[in-house]
Amino acid sequence: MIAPPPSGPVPWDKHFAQELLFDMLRIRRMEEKCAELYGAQKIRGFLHLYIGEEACAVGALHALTPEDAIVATYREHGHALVRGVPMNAIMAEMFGKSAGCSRGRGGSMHLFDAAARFYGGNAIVGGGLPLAAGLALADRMQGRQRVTACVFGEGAMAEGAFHESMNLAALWRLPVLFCCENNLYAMGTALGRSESQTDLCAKAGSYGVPAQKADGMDVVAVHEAMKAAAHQVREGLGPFFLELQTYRFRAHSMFDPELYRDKAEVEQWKRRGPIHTFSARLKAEGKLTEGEFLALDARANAQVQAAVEFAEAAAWEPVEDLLRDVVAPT
Amino acid sequence: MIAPPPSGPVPWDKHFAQELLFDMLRIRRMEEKCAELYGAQKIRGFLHLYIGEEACAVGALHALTPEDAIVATYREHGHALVRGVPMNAIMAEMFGKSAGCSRGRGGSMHLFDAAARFYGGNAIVGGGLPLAAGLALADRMQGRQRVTACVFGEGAMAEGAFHESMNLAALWRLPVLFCCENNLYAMGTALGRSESQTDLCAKAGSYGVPAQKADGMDVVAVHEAMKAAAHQVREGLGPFFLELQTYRFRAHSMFDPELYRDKAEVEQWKRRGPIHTFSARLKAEGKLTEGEFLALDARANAQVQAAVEFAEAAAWEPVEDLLRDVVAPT
Amino acid sequence: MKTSYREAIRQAMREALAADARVFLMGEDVGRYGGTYACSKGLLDEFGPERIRDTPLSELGFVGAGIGAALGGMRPIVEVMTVNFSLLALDPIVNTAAALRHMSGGQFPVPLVVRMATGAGRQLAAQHSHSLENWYAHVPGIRVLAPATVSDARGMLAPALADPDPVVIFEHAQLYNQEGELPEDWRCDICRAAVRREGGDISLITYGGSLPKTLEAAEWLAAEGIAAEVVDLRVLRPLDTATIAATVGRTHRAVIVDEGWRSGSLAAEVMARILENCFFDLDAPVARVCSEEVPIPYAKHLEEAALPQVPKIVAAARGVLGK
Amino acid sequence: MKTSYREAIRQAMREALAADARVFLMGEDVGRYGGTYACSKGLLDEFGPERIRDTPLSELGFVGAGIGAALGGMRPIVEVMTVNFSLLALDPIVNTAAALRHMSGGQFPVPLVVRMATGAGRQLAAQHSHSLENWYAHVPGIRVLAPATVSDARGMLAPALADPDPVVIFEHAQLYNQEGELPEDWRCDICRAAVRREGGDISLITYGGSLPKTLEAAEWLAAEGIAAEVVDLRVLRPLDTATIAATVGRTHRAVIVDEGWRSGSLAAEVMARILENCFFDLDAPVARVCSEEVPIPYAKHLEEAALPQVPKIVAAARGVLGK
Ligand SMILES: Cc1ncc(C[n+]2csc(CCOP(=O)(O)OP(=O)(O)O)c2C)c(N)n1
Ligand SMILES: Cc1ncc(C[n+]2csc(CCOP(=O)(O)OP(=O)(O)O)c2C)c(N)n1
Ligand SMILES: [Mg+2]
Ligand SMILES: [Mg+2]
Repeated sequence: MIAPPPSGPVPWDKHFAQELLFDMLRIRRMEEKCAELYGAQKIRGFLHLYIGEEACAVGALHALTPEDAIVATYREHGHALVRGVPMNAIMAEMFGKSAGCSRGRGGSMHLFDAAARFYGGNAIVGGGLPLAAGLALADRMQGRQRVTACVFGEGAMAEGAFHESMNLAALWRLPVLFCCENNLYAMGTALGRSESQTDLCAKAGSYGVPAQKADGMDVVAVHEAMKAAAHQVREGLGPFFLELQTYRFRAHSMFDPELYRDKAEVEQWKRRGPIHTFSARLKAEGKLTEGEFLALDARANAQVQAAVEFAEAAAWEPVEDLLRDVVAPT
Repeated sequence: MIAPPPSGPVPWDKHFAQELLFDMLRIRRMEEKCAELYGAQKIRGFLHLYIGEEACAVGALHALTPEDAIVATYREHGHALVRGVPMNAIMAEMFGKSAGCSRGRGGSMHLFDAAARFYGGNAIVGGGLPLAAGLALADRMQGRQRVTACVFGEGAMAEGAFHESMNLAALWRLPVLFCCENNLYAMGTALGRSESQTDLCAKAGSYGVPAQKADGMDVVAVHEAMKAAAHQVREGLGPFFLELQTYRFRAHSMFDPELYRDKAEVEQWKRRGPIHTFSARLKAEGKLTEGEFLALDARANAQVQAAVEFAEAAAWEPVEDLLRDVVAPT
Repeated sequence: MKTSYREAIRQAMREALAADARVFLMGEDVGRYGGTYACSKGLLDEFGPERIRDTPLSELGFVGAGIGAALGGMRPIVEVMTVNFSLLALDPIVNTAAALRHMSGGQFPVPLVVRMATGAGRQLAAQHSHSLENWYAHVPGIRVLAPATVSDARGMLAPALADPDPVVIFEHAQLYNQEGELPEDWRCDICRAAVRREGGDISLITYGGSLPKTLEAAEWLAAEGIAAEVVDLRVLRPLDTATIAATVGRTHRAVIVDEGWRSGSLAAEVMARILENCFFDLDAPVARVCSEEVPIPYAKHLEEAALPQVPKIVAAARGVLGK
Repeated sequence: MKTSYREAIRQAMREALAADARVFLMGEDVGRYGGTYACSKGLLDEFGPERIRDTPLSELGFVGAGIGAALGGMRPIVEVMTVNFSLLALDPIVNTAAALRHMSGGQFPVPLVVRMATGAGRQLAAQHSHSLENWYAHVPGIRVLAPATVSDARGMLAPALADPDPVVIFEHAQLYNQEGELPEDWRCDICRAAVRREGGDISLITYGGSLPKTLEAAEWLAAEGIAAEVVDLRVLRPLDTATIAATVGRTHRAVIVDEGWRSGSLAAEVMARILENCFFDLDAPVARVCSEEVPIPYAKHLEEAALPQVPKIVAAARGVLGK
């Protein structure tokens, strides 16, 4: 029942297409390194890899403007990166260094960047949803034509926070783009064992929120859908719900023994992998050569290498500063 | 836009029809007395009158069996009464006496009766919904063919508790009959200002829960709808959502200045009053004479009078027993 | 000028709304209904439905939205009808509002004000009578205020809105009808406790709805020749330990009066601070008068028995004084 | 027999499930995933999906459903992944489970067991590292347990299930991997604190995840010739005041160790009880070692600095002893 790999023409110029491919590679390579660093105990705590889902963040966030806001979850490395949070600052954060984008306070689950309007990094499932409604309310009340994109997993949709936030956003016609990354599992719980209604767009419809699904393994589909959705939201037509159908290739976190799904299922989804399918399409269209691919990949790896070196060399926050930033300094 | 008063034939024998009429009268007379007693400071705290909505409790609860369970709200005098909680015990509760159905601990908002499987009396909006799912789960796990009826207002549907409970009940096919008394207002908030989707049955549908609306001012419509719904739930077809469209004639509570609705609107709805419209229909069909009506009303009033006397005469709980029933005695 | 506590709150909100376009009020029935406790009556007409914003019954949702709006540059006043319902909104308050500045390395302060009614005494029974002030006072990253006087009701909102961090204001439901003299200068220092009555024999330390009872107890004690000093904590987080230590340093004896349930109460924290800071000043064990450990019952005589009352405070003071 | 804390919990659950058809386990990922902390691994195969019931992400809903199921005659064990997420379920726990017996005049006891992980120490940062035990211990109508040993992990569940009232069990996330000797008789009296080490110079009073640290501190102190008595509170509500008073009566000095944030901590309550009951026994102010008042940071060195640690406990004890 798993669809064939994404295929078909890419409606973008070579430059833009390669930019998106490069972002997917940056995420992939960074996270592969993170997994390694976790093994080496350089990174600790919970680490939730996004590997396999890169097309979602890359396709979606490239459809936004710098004035827009992003609210994400604990599986947000990719979103932070695409949004322009420097890889050095992300890596330093995972190392717990003060050069980290959250000064070492947050770690993998709590990446933040005010300049990028990147509002985290929420580790309470569903926690970002009301926040996004509020950010959008602030924009509306201040007459700013901005979009707040709220990224969350399909598991979050069972939470009361989803219900209350969808209703508020729809009732007040707030410019929120609800962006559900449906990777079919919430930890070990398959969608059908968490939702009585597994058509997620139908759920959104019950708030009167227009909804659409897109193939989350296809960066083209994601980007086009997100562009249209963001346009509508920006024009003041109220919130929009976008379901990105995707799959995580790795375990939920580094502690997950993956008892709940078949290896075969994972392998099948890997055939739909966003990086190799997109590369193949670009090559087929002459928008990418193998040499270019290797160069992009090398650049991504070089960034990762540099980020690791940066993080290694970065200073630890002095212990005396433990209580810094609990409240404003007096 | 308000529909014409309920009319048409009553498909019941005279005896049953008069029984339901009598129950509506008992609620009405009891509550009118409660309002008076509130003025006299015999009853204190919050008092939420059900006047105008009697057809809902009466029609619905007569469709259940003694083995079924009821979970209600703070506006539950009527449900308690119809369910068989003695009026004396209800009145004593409102007086705060130890002969009260909750030993004076609960008051108007917290009527309980284990024998009647009447689980309150919840004053947290939406608080009863997960409870009902759990009661139904217990029945299912113990192989009992019972229905748990959960009564709540339309205002509760915006709460996360509604969302989570509907999903749980549907996902697990629990025998819960969700019974929404849509009286158009939650305190001062009209439905359209609290829900982006005001078709409540459509909301229920998004959980895959079958739903139906009925005229909550018409005891016949309520009863027939509830009977069908309860049958389906009892047969193991999973939860059901019933919307009873009704109206409260009085203020939300005794503190409400009613700034949010027109007197004219209230007057129009009063024309749809469940007691006089039902009486008129019965009379038209020869199932009720004016004399019979007066006799029923007199009996209801006599019950109320007796209940007040009982409550007046009842003893106060000794102050030394303050800490009784916090936990099991050791 | 004589004013009610409710009116003082309304004036404070009106002033804030008029002074700063970023300020808005949001909550259940704050608009057309006029507020459950009528605090916002009239404000809808004056400021319109965008700024006096009725919400659906969605405590988690609209408190969370308040946090988002604060992040987006607004200065929301979010009214949660009562602390009882705030149980539904604790996740955003604790996990987001209180933690975000720190968790983001200082990038995202949350200038949010949450107002809620608290306390018992109106026969509203077990689900409407909580005093959970100590829960909130336990949480780093927020400031917790409890106006007990008309003046503080008037004066606390402005500095709370000026605070770049989340502030939770507890208004005791029993105080709304209280009338009092509103001084010319009602400005309030939201860092300091206030000594409401001076006296050298014993310190009675309290806050919120228990202040009037404690002041009355001090009167009773005065009639017995006992000079009680009454301290209104007023700022429940961060606690003003200096003022607590100073009064105990003067009187050497103390009773804490707190409507919270006894175990795990704010009174316990005050006692712990006295034990830490004033052990050698103490002439006697410190006593506390708290609520009995029972979900507050409806019946008037039971409810009264469950709560701190003047005679209990007087008796506790006598006990501490060995009388 | 050597067992891990995790295995002890699993055994206790398996035994309860086998012994009583009314018992079932419900929570997020308790089934196919095997439990976030692997406590329920294998139980799904043994007892099937009706009794090892995976829930959607709906803390409020499934905790509330647990209450309903308890009322309906079942004996649910509801697992909330961690205390952090229990913020979403406080309304049903406090407003219904804890209050229902009283509010209904004794008609509706709620025989529910809620298990949750608590505490920091694994670099999980501000939203996954709370210790809110004192919030729960503040609430009348529930019993609060904190197993700190393999034996208590094994022994507390059965009496908790036998309790006709709601019981909340806090399992410290740092303890799951702890190995220990499981005694033949692991039965546990869920009314009493336990003295884990005897000593006459000072009482170190603690619970949960801080017990191992406190025992280690006692070792250090022993090396300095100081005999510390270590009390494991174990039952956080109702607190066993008698055991607290007895140890302080013996040693005249105390340090409380509690991973909760300092202000409003359970440590404060213990101090208040000591002040109320043992004032004249005390030779020195009581000290407490708690978490710093900060949302727990991710970086290891910062997290460690935020939490109670052996050297801090030792230093506090020395301070109380004037050394
Ligand atoms: C309120 C809450 N409950 C439980 C958890 C534990 N938890 C973390 S991630 C997760 C699964 C979430 O699944 P989904 O929303 O689908 O996102 P995904 O991880 O698949 O990206 C769970 C249960 C949590 N962090 N917050
Ligand atoms: C969680 C919660 N929020 C707010 C309140 C205050 N309140 C009590 S009744 C009510 C209105 C509820 O409306 P609805 O559900 O439509 O029931 P109705 O009163 O109309 O019968 C409100 C807001 C409450 N009791 N609980
Ligand atoms: Mg998922
Ligand atoms: Mg209503």
